[in-house]
Amino acid sequence: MTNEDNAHTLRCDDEGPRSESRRGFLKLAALTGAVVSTTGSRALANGDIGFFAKDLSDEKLINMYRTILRIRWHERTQADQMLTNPDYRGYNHFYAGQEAVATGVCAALRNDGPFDQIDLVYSTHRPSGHAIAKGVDIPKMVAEMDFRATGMNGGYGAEMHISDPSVGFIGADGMVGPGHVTAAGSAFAFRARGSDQVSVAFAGDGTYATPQFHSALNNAKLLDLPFIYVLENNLYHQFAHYSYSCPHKNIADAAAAYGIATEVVDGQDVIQVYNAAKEAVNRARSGGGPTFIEAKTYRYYNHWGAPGAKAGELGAFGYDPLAITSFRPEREVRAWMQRDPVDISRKILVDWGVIDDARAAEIEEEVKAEIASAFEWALSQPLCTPEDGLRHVFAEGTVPARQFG
Amino acid sequence: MTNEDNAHTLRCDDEGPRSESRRGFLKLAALTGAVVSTTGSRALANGDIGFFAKDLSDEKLINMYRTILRIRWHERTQADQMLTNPDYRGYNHFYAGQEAVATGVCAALRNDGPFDQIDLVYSTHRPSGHAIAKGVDIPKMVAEMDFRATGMNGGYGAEMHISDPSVGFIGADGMVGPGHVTAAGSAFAFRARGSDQVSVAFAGDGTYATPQFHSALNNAKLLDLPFIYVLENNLYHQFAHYSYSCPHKNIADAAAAYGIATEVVDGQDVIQVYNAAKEAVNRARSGGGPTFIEAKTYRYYNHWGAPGAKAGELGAFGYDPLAITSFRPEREVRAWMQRDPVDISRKILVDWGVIDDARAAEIEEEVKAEIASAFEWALSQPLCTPEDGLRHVFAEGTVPARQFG
Amino acid sequence: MAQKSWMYSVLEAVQYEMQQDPAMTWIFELTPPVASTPGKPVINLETEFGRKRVVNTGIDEYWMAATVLGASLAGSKSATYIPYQGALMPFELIQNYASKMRHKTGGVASLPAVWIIEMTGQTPGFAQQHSCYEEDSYYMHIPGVRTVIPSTPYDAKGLMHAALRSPDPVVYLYPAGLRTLTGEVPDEPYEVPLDKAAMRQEGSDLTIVSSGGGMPGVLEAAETLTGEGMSVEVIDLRVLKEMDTETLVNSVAKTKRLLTVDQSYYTLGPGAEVVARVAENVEGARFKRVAFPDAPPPASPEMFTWMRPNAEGIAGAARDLA
Amino acid sequence: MAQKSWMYSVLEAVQYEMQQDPAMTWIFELTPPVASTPGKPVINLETEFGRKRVVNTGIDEYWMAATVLGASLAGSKSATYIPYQGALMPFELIQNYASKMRHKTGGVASLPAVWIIEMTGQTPGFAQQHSCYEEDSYYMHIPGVRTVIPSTPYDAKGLMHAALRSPDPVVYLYPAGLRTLTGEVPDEPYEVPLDKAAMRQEGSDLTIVSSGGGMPGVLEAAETLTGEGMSVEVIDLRVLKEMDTETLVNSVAKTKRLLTVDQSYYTLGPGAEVVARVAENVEGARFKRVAFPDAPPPASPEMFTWMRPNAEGIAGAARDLA
Ligand SMILES: Cc1ncc(C[n+]2csc(CCOP(=O)(O)OP(=O)(O)O)c2C)c(N)n1
Ligand SMILES: Cc1ncc(C[n+]2csc(CCOP(=O)(O)OP(=O)(O)O)c2C)c(N)n1
Ligand SMILES: [Mg+2]
Ligand SMILES: [Mg+2]
Repeated sequence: MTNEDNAHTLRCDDEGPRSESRRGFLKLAALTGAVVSTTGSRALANGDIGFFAKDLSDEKLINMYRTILRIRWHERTQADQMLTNPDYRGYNHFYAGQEAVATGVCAALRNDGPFDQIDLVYSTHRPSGHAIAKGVDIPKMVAEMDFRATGMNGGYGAEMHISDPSVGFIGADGMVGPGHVTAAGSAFAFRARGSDQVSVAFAGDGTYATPQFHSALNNAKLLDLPFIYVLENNLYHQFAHYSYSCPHKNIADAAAAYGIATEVVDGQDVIQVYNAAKEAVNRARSGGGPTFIEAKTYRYYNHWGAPGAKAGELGAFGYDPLAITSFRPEREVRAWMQRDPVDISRKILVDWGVIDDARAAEIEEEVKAEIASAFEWALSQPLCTPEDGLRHVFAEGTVPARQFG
Repeated sequence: MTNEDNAHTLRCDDEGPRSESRRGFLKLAALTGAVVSTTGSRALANGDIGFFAKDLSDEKLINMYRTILRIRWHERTQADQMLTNPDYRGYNHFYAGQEAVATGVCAALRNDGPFDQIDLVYSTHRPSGHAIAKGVDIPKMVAEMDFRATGMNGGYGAEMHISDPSVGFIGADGMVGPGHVTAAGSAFAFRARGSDQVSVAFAGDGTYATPQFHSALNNAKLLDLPFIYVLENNLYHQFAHYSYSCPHKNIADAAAAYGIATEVVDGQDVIQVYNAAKEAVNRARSGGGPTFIEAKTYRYYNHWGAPGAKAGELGAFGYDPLAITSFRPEREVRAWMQRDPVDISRKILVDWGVIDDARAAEIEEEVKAEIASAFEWALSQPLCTPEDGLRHVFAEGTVPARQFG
Repeated sequence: MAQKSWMYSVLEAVQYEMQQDPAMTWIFELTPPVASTPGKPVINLETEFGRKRVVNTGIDEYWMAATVLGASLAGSKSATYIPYQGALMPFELIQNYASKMRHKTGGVASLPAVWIIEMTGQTPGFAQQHSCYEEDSYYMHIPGVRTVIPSTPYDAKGLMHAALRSPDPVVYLYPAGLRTLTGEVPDEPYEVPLDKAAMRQEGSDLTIVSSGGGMPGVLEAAETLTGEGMSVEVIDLRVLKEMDTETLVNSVAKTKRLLTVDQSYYTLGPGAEVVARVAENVEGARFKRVAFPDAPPPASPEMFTWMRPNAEGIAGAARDLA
Repeated sequence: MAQKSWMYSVLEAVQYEMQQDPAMTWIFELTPPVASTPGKPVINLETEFGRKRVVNTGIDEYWMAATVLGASLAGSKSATYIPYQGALMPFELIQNYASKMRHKTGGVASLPAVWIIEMTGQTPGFAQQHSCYEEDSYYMHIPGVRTVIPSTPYDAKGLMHAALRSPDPVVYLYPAGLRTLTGEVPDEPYEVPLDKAAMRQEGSDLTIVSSGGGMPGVLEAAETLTGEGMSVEVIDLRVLKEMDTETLVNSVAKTKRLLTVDQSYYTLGPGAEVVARVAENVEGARFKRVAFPDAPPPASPEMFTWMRPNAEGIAGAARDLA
């Protein structure tokens, strides 16, 4: 396990050749997606300080764009499977529309290396974007979501429980509540063992109302934990607008009340998200304690599955059959789709001269092919063996069958 | 039960002959115990607005003084019993030092009348002061604390569970957490049935860290409940200073973050507490939602029982045998005892010309006698019948014995 | 009398009680209090009784349960529908606070509280956290709270009326897997008692005892076994606390064979208590339990459906025992 | 080897493991990790390992349990001591999240977590919320977590070493009523296995099974009965999950008489599972359970001590059965 020694080997997640400074492009970037507002302790003397994306290599920027596309095309491909392939059994809580948040945050983290040095991510019931951004093996994730024996978790967990500690993806969580406190617990361990690792909890606006919200933030502050709470405010929990359960316009205000550093960012702009995350990671690694990032964002599909969606088209519209008493106005969905994270990230890269439109389109085709072959591989994988359900209860052995008396 | 009709019969808790205005005495009162500070939405244009005590009758003021004395002498008498009477079996979490809080708050409440019109009080593991202030029958309470069959709760509950709904005292609670959310639930019922009743939760500084703190305040705010949270900040939860579990100096700041009206008051001065409580009650009855009152106060005894106390003397000093790694400095205890709620209330009444020193002393003697006879009665009451332990599990009947096979 | 869906039957009872008692409240999180059934008016508690009495809340099941308790202590009958994902969030509140309230106050507390706690539909694929049925055991161990678990729309309505009229707090377990059942359910209010098991089929060779979501498989197995000439007695516990020992003991005194069926874990499932009570009171009987193994439910439908007790497994166990 | 108090025995194991593993953490709320025993150095984990690894926290047992889990998922062995008042506060976290973690991840999660959960001392007078012993059943029903309950200082130390070295999460129940016990406890580290019951006395007429806080009364009753000429076999469960069925079945196959003793409630107490397992496997045996009635513990010492199973009641039940 970890000890004090290796705690001091700080590895830089964005090492590699620095490209020229991109300060000249700042104005353009600001136009494409400015920070919505900032609260709490963040006070930048000028627009440059804290614009950490200025130092990113072309390679890294292109990787971020690629990650956004991977998430998007995983979603669209899976939605099409659900809508057109009667043999497909997987399901998802679609993340499309929110891609820039997972991508921007995870780009600021340490995602490979020994387990006792990488940063950890705790995800939610809507995990596919976080998982891809953290670097899980996509074909194995796709196989897991279709309950295959060779899936990332052997078919035991499926969508709401996908996990891959080898890249620091502690995993999805079907419950709303336990995860964020537990994530703070990992941060506690880092501090106790003198490691510079960081623990990140992704969470939705629905988590604000949970009692564990208080526990996580209060203790993170009291113990100054290297903990980053990324609240993706997509306005709805299930079918209810967040104003049903939260008296704040910016949920970050709730975190600021604890004396925690907060940022409210445009969750559609991966660069803004990256900047906020990088600042938070720097703070955490240097012993400066927790940060709360609220990303204003939106999901293009309904809460669960693909109702209202059409094969080959992005997004779901109209009445959600699960909603009954309330649902999202179609115009709201369309208004948000105008500020699409894929478009925004592509425009920034083109504007910054990192790629041109042709290369951008090429990359998108590469990603589509990659995802298509991931599904092809995954959907040809073997199904699980019934008796294996009795394994993995404890580290060793199996439990007895009881269903036959 | 309650219906919309009787909800509109607003009863005034302090009716009776008004004594002359006491504005002339304001300055004196301010000297004896000024508001420590105020936060949140409380903004008084001048010192008179909100000084509700100006309108109290002499009778009511004397009753408040008497209540403080009753609590004090109940505590001292019980401590002496614990220290000198080997047959005495009761125990207590002593409230001495905090009397002005319970007294000031309950003086602003409706404490008699039909159950569907009185205000409710939820208490803690330190309940005797709240119970007396809310108006429970003291001899029966004393009997309950010594496990007598004719005690207030038939000997079933004892100190940590005393309860008397007939005066709106929902009761003590041995747990730290469930009570305050449940108290907000009563407020929810009042609002739902159109009643103008108010629900009050007393709580310690220890409750801040509980997950239920968030639940209670968030939902009270969201639903604008007629709910008053009275946090008695006596600096310690068990043996730990509250700064171990709370990043705020004023815990009221945490409530203000939800947009809840807050008051921070000197908990040693019953008049200041009354003023804050009266304002909160007015707000709640008129549909203005919740209030959070933080009373700065101190307990004169250790967390539990009478270790460190001497018969016939007030307070406990020195090392608490239960504490082990931390305990309260004796100088801190003595410093707080300089601002004793009994002294402060007596001085105010004398300064205001309500009573003179002789009458004050007389009242104290009356109370001592009353408490002495309460103990005398209670300690001669019958013990419980073993088999009765099988009753009151459900509304009717008994459960079977199982301890004999 | 009409064919009614499960949810309609339940909400019909709730609607009636809320009409009778203008103080009664209802709190929900995900499941709107709305139901329809062919030929009957739609029930929508939220629109009928308004948002002061019927509240849609955030993700805080502890608060939901506490609010119902607080309302009941204030004299207002109150109920909440807690979705299965949050089934154990309010556990401590019910277990250590609400359930002891009457006893600790020496009987003076007012407690007309009903917590409807959903159990999952055990949808294959949903896995671990979204497929557990285990809460029956937890709630059943608690003294001071009546715990019931209907298995038919008729009982669902009658137990709901009884729960809402009871002065005792009631945990009303709602097996979501049975939501698709329909049945003949009277329009008028009626009560199903909070302390009686239901004899679903009489027989003399073997007693099978189950409850809630376990019943469809048991009834199917009983049909098969009856077809094979076995005389099977089937008991639906219906009430977990206080368990109707008499019905169980009388049955096994006759059949001398007891098979229990739990959709939840083997260790300390309700079947353990059934076997133990009967074993204490009937000599010379033989016993067997069918249950979900002591493992969380996995996502893979292959693993999960194999692990879940079904009619075939139940019938096999019955044949072994008889 | 020396006479050691219970708490000293436990902390000796914790101290050793914390010395071995500099990443290991300890979280406490009310009970400082301090113990002394005559002739041995005082153990104080807080001063020895510092406040980064040993944390005194606010009243939030859910957080305590979650933090231990989070630390273990991050690869750090971690333990916490949860006082009995908060025994069920973290229940949902352990039941629905931690216990399913290994299974839901297909075995990849790291889980060296130990939750020491205190059970009350059942002090007469403390009543309902402060006298419950009931958590054994709740934790025992959970799959994926090993639940143990020592009844001697020797086992307390050995089970603590085993728990801290186990890759599986462990709920370590700590019966506070036994805190006053002392015993011969080796200074060296040793393990008591996490899956074996302890045979405390061999006999052929009757088997008595209990655990934790129930053991002193059982041993006293066994002594009385032995004095009367009865040959009593006494089994201390020691491990509730996974229960050591073999030891139980072998014993009752021999004695044909089983008496279980629970300090917690009758319905679904651990004794129910013991009876059920044996009844499924041993024919022609007779069974009886002694337990706390299905009522919260009242404050009055007269009521409470009458309701709590004691040596006399146990011996009486044994005589009836034999
Ligand atoms: C404790 C608990 N209660 C209820 C649920 C059911 N549930 C699943 S997701 C969800 C909404 C979450 O909303 P939010 O946090 O905003 O995330 P989003 O779905 O918008 O990504 C709810 C209520 C749950 N999973 N856990
Ligand atoms: C859930 C829970 N955890 C722990 C305890 C043990 N406990 C009883 S009182 C107390 C301290 C409470 O402190 P505070 O709220 O400040 O009230 P005070 O004692 O100062 O009046 C604690 C930790 C408890 N009763 N409930
Ligand atoms: Mg959301
Ligand atoms: Mg305090």
